[in-house]
Amino acid sequence: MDMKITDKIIEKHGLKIQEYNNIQKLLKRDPNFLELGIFSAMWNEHCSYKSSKIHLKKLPTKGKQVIQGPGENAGIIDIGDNDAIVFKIESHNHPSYIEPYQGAATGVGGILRDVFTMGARPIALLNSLHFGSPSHPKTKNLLNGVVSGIGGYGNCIGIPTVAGEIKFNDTYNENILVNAMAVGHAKKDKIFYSKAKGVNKAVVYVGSKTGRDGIHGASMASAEFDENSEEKKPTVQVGDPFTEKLLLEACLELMKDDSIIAIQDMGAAGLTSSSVEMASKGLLGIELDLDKVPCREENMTPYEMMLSESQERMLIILEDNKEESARKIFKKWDLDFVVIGKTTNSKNLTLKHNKEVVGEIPIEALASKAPLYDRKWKKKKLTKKNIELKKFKKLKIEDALIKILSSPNNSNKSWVTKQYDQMVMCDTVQRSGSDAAIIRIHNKDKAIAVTVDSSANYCKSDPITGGKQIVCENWRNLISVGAQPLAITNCLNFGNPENEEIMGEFAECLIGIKEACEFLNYPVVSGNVSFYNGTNKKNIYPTPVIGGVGLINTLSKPIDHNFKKINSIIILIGKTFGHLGQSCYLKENFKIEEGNPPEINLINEKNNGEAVLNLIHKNLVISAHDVSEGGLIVALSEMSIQSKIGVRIEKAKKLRNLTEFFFGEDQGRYVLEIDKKNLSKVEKILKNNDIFYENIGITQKTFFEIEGEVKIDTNDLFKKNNQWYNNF
Amino acid sequence: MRSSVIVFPGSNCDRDVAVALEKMQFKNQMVWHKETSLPKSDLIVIPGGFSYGDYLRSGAIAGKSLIVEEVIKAGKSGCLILGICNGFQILTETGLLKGTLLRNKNLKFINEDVNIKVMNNQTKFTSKYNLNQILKINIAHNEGNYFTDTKHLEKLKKDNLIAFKYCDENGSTNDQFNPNGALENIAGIFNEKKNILGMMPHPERMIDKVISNTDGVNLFSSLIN
Amino acid sequence: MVKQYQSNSKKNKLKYSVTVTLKKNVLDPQGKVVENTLKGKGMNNLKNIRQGKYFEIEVEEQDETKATQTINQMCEKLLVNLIIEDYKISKL
Amino acid sequence: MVKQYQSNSKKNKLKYSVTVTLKKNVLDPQGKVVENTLKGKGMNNLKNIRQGKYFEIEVEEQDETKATQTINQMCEKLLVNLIIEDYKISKL
Ligand SMILES: Nc1ncnc2c1ncn2[C@@H]1O[C@H](COP(=O)(O)OP(=O)(O)O)[C@@H](O)[C@H]1O
Ligand SMILES: [Mg+2]
Repeated sequence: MDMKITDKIIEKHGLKIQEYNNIQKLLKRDPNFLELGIFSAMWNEHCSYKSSKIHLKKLPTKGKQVIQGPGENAGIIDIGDNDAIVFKIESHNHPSYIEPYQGAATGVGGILRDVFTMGARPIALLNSLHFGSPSHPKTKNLLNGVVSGIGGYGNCIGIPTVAGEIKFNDTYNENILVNAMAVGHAKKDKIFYSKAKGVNKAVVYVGSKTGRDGIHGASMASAEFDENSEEKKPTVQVGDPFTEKLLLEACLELMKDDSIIAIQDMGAAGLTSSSVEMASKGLLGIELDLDKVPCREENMTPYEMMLSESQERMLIILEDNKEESARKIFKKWDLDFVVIGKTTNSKNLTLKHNKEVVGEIPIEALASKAPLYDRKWKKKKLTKKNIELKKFKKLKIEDALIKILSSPNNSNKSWVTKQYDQMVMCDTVQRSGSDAAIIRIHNKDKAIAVTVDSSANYCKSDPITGGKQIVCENWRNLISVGAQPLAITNCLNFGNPENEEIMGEFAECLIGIKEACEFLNYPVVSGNVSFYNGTNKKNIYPTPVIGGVGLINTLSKPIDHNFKKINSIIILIGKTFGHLGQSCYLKENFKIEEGNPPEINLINEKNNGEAVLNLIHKNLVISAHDVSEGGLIVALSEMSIQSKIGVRIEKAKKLRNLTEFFFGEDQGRYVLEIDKKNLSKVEKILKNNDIFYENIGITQKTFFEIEGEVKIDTNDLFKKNNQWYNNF
Repeated sequence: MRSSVIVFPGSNCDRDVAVALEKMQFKNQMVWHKETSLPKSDLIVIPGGFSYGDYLRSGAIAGKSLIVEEVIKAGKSGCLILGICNGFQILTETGLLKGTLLRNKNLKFINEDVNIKVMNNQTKFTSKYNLNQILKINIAHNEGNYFTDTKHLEKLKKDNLIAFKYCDENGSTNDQFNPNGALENIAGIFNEKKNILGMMPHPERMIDKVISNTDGVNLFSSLIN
Repeated sequence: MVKQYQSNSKKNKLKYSVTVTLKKNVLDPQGKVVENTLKGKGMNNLKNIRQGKYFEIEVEEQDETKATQTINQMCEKLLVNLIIEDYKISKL
Repeated sequence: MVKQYQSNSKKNKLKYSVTVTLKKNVLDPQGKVVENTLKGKGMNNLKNIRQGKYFEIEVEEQDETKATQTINQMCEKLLVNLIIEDYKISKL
């Protein structure tokens, strides 16, 4: 009756023969086909973190502000007054490459469930998107599909999509990255976890019915693409944001009292991972009667039910005597609510079908005994090459600037962000387009700031510095809107971990992230790892994505990066050395990706950031912007473009190379717009704190001007910056 | 003044509009779609969102729900009804307002602040605005492309039943400033008796300076009188 | 036994398709964009596209007249916006 | 003369319908909600609804083989998402 398990079948399940032998040992017998499927789902990279765990453990995850670090569905931080912020980022790269609309949509749906399963009402969505070259034949279709999928889901469920990033690079031609982040608000004393407690408690299935979708999606997410990936197509899942909205409201309604012992969304590996996770955390067993699972198709097998990745489903362990009241709530929202099993003290996952036990596996074997690898890794060889400007033909500063501002990577993204509802819920203080979005806590005078960042080129050339840099840039983005950075989530998109160089990129990026997070007291509270990004042995650039959350305690005057008026003083905080290695200047103008990324000086980073925040809190800053890709001149023009207020920048006083000065990507810098009357106060504070700063010019009407070098009408800047997407 | 906000599965601007109503001193009640009678109300609001996922046609399934039968009765007997975005779509599905809202001409969801012009301020909804006043209001929809037959369009114009039109900063209504392709830039219309208003822009998103602006306030304050 | 039951149950079901199209004078923005996109892709012999909806409906009913009656009801009650749309029912 | 010309031009055009449906095991959220709504309205003999798309396409072409070829191309290039949908072309 049962299918014979051959080497081929084992391999098809993404398991190594050695791992299979391990399964036999743990079970003290051969698994049947169903059990094999369950092992394959739990032991794959996506669920077990077998290649990444030992590295992730080194990340700083604690702090006064941390309520829950990694290990739960999402991380939680304390923002005072019994308010907590719940957030996490997750990848949906492979599904989005196969079917961009549904892949991206279900990515959003999945990360939202991680947040509301903890008792939080989602209040913001963010995303980080990496596509191949704009001229690659697939890019346009992928971009269109992903953007409308993200919008389609978020808009329908009614949660504003407020920030993100979109980047293009050949390295993603065959493997795009779609990372979605969700942020929710909960009451600190009303948080829900996934740890089962007590024996004989009802295990309840709620939400949509189970279909044959995404069977083996989790293994797909852990497998490299090759020419045969077409074959994997039928595993695509379709999202239903409407049902998710009902599920969200029903869950939050049920969470008002204390009916729930544990709750867990069914994400990757659906019913399997959710039940195993709850039992494993509670050191209990769980027994499921699969005849009770609500199915969409006829004659679904236990294998299909256990491995289906149908969306919009949750598993709940209920307190005694709460079944009827809970059922009523789900009925009100037209959702399935079925008791499909109970907790046991057997410490086994026991599966029944047609009154027979069809599978029985020790929970331990699936969870804590899952494989764990300390994979070999190689240190990155850093280039010794310095960038010699002389090598390049002299480019006029004005031309180089225009080239950058009109490039796909630096063009205005409103073509994209217009497709997202950014205002629903009416608490969006700052929409996308600035350094970070700001979301008010409903009914309160405080807010959080959120942003996501990545720097694949930096990480590729020097993973440790790159790792540090993204954390710092993320931190800087929050500071620039006046928020105190609190904690991050991270999505680690890498190539094949079985390759020592790739594993080296991973290990070293994490070293960098760890160092920066520790120094800045900016702990990691949640995250996700996506390996095997690449095709046919061509791996993507290491692309860790950092999502940060900061707090704005009083919302009186939110600050953004648009210049506000003419005749203000422009101050540049931080030292400029003119570092052009791995710069946007070289990439966009000469297609050169050479040199090392700019150094990170964590001490300066911290001091400069704290000083800027201090100035903002004292109401001494009218607009602020961090200096990142493209250097000072790009930062300045971004401040001019929306406001259409120009600048007059004096030529650097000391003899400096202007190209290096204006396009260098030295870190730890900010541009501030200061009212003339406050200048002396500002300078005093900066001097007292030993902050290096320069007064570089003033704002003026109409023209974006650098003395003797550049003079462009701000309307033209705007046009150049806004044309690319519209012609795409 | 008492107001009722009808909540359908998939409504998602219900809380937003309730906040606005309460801020303007309405005594507001939320009414779940499965209810069969309406509380006494001077104003009924059908909020924005994606009722029933906007499946089939936006507003279609909600337009056939039980509570909407009550809304229709109330509307016919003169009760004030405001349909915003999905609410406008629902009102056209019920026939309380004529015409229909087709897909945006670019087939994309559009969220942005647009200028609209007050075309008639002699109504209960718009009396606090000046005629031709230009408001900056957020839109967020997939299907806001208003369409109706020529005969009805003539009637809308003749009887002054167009509430708002999309326009540029100076009030000129042209194709370039028509975000979704709506016929004659129409952003909102009244029924014949002018007790029912359907509009695509979201006035409830424009009541708070910290978030946006306060151009939506006068719509609610017109109603409270 | 089992077989007989199955064939019986099959007989009890009838399947129909319903196509819903926008009335002639109603603007079809979707169709227009699709048409332009295809023309942009070099499909020059394309004359005209109109987009509509399609439903496959199974009813538990033996009597065809009754079945089409039911389907007609579904169309008029919900599936079709008679002000702007026409529909056609066919047996599958 | 005029008549002849007209009939000629008519001959030059062919009209097809394309129905696009979701593949068998793919979730159809729309269909499901529509189905539940109709059942809620008392249509108890309704067994199942799946929703799809419908296109009416006119091409300027005399040769039927060529015409269906073109339409096939349109489907694969734009109208149909082959990963989750199937389609069928019929002559009208
Ligand atoms: N890069 C990372 N940094 C920190 N925590 C991580 C990282 N990757 C995964 N985690 C944590 O590991 C746990 C399992 O993650 P995941 O399998 O993605 O959860 P889920 O099943 O809810 O989608 C979560 O608590 C997550 O926050
Ligand atoms: Mg989860």
